Amino acid sequence: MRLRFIFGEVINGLRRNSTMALSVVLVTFVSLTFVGAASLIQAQIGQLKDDWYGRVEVSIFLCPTNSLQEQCAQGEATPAQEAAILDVLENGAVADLVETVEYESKEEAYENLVDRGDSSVTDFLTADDMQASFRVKLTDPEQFQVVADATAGLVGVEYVKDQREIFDDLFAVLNAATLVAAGLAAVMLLTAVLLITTTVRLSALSRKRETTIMRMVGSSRTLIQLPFMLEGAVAATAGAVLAITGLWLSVRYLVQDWLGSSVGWVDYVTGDDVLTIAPWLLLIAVGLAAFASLLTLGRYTRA
Amino acid sequence: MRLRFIFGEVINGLRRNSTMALSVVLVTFVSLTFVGAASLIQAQIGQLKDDWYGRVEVSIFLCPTNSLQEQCAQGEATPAQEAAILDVLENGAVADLVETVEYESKEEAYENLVDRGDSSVTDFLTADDMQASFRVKLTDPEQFQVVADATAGLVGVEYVKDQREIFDDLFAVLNAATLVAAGLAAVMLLTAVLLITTTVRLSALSRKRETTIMRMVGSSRTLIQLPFMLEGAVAATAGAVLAITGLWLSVRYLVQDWLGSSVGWVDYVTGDDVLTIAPWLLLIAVGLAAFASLLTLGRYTRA
Amino acid sequence: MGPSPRARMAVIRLENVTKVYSRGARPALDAVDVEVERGDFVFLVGSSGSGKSTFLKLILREERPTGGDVYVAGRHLNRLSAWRVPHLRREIGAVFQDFRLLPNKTVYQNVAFALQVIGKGRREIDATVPEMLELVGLAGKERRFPHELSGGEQQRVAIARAFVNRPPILLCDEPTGNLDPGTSVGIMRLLDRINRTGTTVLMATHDDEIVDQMRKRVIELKGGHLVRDQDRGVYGLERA
Amino acid sequence: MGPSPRARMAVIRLENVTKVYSRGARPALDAVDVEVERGDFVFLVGSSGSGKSTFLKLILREERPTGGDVYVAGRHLNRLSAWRVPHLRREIGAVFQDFRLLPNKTVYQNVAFALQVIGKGRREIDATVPEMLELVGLAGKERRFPHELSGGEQQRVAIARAFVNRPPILLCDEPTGNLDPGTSVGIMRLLDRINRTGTTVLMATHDDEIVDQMRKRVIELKGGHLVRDQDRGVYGLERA
Ligand SMILES: Nc1ncnc2c1ncn2[C@@H]1O[C@H](COP(=O)(O)OP(=O)(O)OP(=O)(O)O)[C@@H](O)[C@H]1O
Ligand SMILES: Nc1ncnc2c1ncn2[C@@H]1O[C@H](COP(=O)(O)OP(=O)(O)OP(=O)(O)O)[C@@H](O)[C@H]1O
Ligand SMILES: [Mg+2]
Ligand SMILES: [Mg+2]
Repeated sequence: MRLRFIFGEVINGLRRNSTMALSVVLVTFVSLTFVGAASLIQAQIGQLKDDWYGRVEVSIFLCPTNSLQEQCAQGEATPAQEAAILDVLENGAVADLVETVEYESKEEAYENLVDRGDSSVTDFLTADDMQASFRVKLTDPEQFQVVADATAGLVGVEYVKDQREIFDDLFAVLNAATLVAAGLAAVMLLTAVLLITTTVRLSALSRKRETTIMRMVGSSRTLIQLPFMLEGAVAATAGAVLAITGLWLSVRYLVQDWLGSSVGWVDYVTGDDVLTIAPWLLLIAVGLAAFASLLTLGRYTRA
Repeated sequence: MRLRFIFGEVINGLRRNSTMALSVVLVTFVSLTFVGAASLIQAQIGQLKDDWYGRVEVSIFLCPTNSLQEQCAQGEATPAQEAAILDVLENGAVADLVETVEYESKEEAYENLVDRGDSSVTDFLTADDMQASFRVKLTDPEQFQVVADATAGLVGVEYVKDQREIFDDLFAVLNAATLVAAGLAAVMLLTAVLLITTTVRLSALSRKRETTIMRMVGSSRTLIQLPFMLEGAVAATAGAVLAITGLWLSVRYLVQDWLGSSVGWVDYVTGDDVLTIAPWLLLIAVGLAAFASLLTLGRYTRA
Repeated sequence: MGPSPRARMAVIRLENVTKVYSRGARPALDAVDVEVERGDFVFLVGSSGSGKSTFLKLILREERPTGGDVYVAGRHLNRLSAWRVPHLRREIGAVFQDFRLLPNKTVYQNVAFALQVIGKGRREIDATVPEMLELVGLAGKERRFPHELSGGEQQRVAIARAFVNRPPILLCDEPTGNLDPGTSVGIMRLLDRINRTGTTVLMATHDDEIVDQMRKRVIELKGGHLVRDQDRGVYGLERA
Repeated sequence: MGPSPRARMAVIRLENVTKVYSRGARPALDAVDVEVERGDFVFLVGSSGSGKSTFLKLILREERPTGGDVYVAGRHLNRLSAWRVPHLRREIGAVFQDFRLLPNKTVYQNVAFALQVIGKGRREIDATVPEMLELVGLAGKERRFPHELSGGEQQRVAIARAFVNRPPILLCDEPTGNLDPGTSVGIMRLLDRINRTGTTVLMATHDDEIVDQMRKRVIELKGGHLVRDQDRGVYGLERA
């Protein structure tokens, strides 16, 4: 009886204030989409870091035949020089920072290049144009500078390169995108609170007659106030569900299918990542509604 | 007298409905930011096309010394072959599609490469590793395929390349971004209309007593309705001004300074582009408000 | 049947007026013929729902008749275009049971408001308003707010606002409905004084004592029908 | 001074009650002492702003006294916590001048609403509501909407709604204020019948005729002061 009454009141309220309810749904939808997008971008960054930082290495490029660099004036690195460099990596001061060392010969470098299949380069390069290198995997990728300092000066080393650098620009762009999304999310969340507040207030005003009668005949405070609180919560939840659906579809079709088909070598966030943040988005929606209702109700429906 | 009255009523109305007014400002702000972003991205695309398409050419690469391609089995293109190709371009069936033809020798190609300053390649390449090419500028860049068909089969041509291809991915991403921004803009504009509608309605309800008296004593319809219409318009305009400011700051600091310092070779949109679309954004805001007011006013303030 | 000489003098004339609010519902007014001459004081009586407020709304052109013709102050309201309605309303003052004052304006401001919104200048307002407050007996209370006044005083403010523009017609819809008998008498004296200045007063009321005391023209409605139109009448026929 | 024997029987008791709405304003009620016994019928009279509605609001605990103590149905309202107020209200029926019916509910639904929202089951509702509509004389009009009723009938619905839960106290704030004299008499007969079932009735009114006819206890307020408490009294002392 009471449940049916409350439920009926919620439906009535939403119908009577349909404009505001729809506004709340749309604004919550957009704001939570931004919240979700921001956290998905962060998840993507985390995933890329895990993935790439685990794979990437410090490359110590050895002097090639015809280098123009000063430190390679004596020509190609000799096997003795290579052994000395390897010794520093495996037994020197930095030995405990080094996890594995791999040697990549000129021929292997050329094959890798061919494998990447960029014909415009391989057409006129041969193995002899390439240079040998040590590929060093570090126990802690952040310690790159220590290893670089210890090896860059050695005889036979042309230059030392941290592959992580190439990601820094991408991460910077993604972090900027996160900031923009989070900023828009904040503005929209504020708007959502304002709107839910107004919706509850409007709903209270438009049902003033009912609630006055309810107060007069001795209805409990819960029964009077619950419909209003639920109204905001229902609208906000609808917005959250829309946001989750939108994010899931975007990830599925925009990111995985479309981006995945053009830039295939990246491990993208998946629908599962969206489902992981979904409960949080719902929680934010309900939390917003509860907060806004509390802000308003006391003033508009006295017990 | 009347002006002061109307102005006072608008201020009063906005203060009384400050929550809704603020919501309208914020939602208009966000929606017009998206509208602006979408059109700025399109402006950026247009600018890049103008800029790059004007500069880029069809490149007819001639056979180099040691090509692996079948049609270059006889070795480097001879001057006679080059002359024949040039003849096709300048006097053949495609002659009227061709604006200019420039010949780039191996040496010039190498210099260009050096000029671009990517030391990791120039370190081990010489002029002899490069290949000569004809750089053809077309009267209409879209006619690439006709020119390609006419020249690709000629003796001494290794391959024909349309430089525009390299931009296609970027433009696809930018177009996708435009679509997303436009979609969000549409949702938010709808929300803005709903909110302005509600604001006008609320304002009309909260001033019902005033307007009833005004009707009774014979105040003109304009004087009764104008304050409501202006209220929506003022809030929407405030949102538009915020959006314009936000876009201008973003272009100035995010795009020009930050992006410009990392990827400097692109000609970015400027603050002036923002100022160009500013009147349109203001117009949209005022139009929205007028539309929403008309939707509502008739019903809530009878004459 | 041509207009009688009296009809030409009438400041308010309803000819065979019918008003049906919603299709199928009983008419709120049914074929009512009434003429009110300039300077008349008319009571409109009848039980709840008999159509008194509807009668007044038709004159104010708040509602439009479903059938018949309404003439007010020389205008044929059926043909009056919406944008000319404000001009009609400036010829009519209206007073209601619930006062309808603006709670955040003082007595002075409430009365001045009615002049401001029809575009009168400050000088004219400053000349007219104190005079009108004097007339209704509120001199000295200009700066009070409505909640600082008794009900009778609030109704005096409402009357001052309705009459400040000196309209030839004053419509009152149960102006004493919220007032106790003593206060009501004061309000009736004021309306009588206004009527003596030549203003036509039309007053809907339930208050039998007042009607019986004043002995003015009484028009009685019953379920939308005009059942009595009596000069120097009383509230209920049974006591006449 | 200990409570007299009468005080122990009182269903409503105000002891030295003062109510000031806003700091500095004149008190709406000033040191009022009143006792109402179970089964009493009391008129509360006084001019507009004299504090009648405030008196009733204090009993309903819609307002809280600034000073003094209010006891209703054995409860000390000053100490009643907010969440117990609904229980107090179930002991009091309230009727107002403006009926306050829900326009989109039928007569039956309007009365049933009062039971629904205090958690009564469908069976109890179906048993009680028709009986109550019979009592107030609305049998056969269950399915009408408020706008299809006369003012008197609407007030009967409001009384049915206030009384459907059979509260021991019925508060009426100018219940006949919007009704014509004939209709008012009917409403008074109904209230009298309800009073005879043992229900305490407290009614604020301006209607001197009714008060003079009924000859019940009259409490008169003047500017917040209790100036008269008279058994079998009349409206104005000057006519007593
Ligand atoms: N806006 C409206 N829409 C529909 N019906 C209406 C409207 N206004 C009045 N009515 C109906 O028209 C009839 C006459 O109403 P009216 O208000 O004119 O009566 P009244 O004599 O003023 O009554 P009261 O003494 O209660 O003020 C009633 O049946 C009422 O229900
Ligand atoms: N909510 C309120 N806030 C401030 N002042 C109030 C409030 N309610 C009533 N008052 C003031 O308290 C005083 C008594 O008001 P109350 O409504 O009790 O009078 P009343 O006898 O019911 O008058 P009426 O016959 O007009 O209904 C008045 O001066 C009124 O202005
Ligand atoms: Mg009426
Ligand atoms: Mg009162």
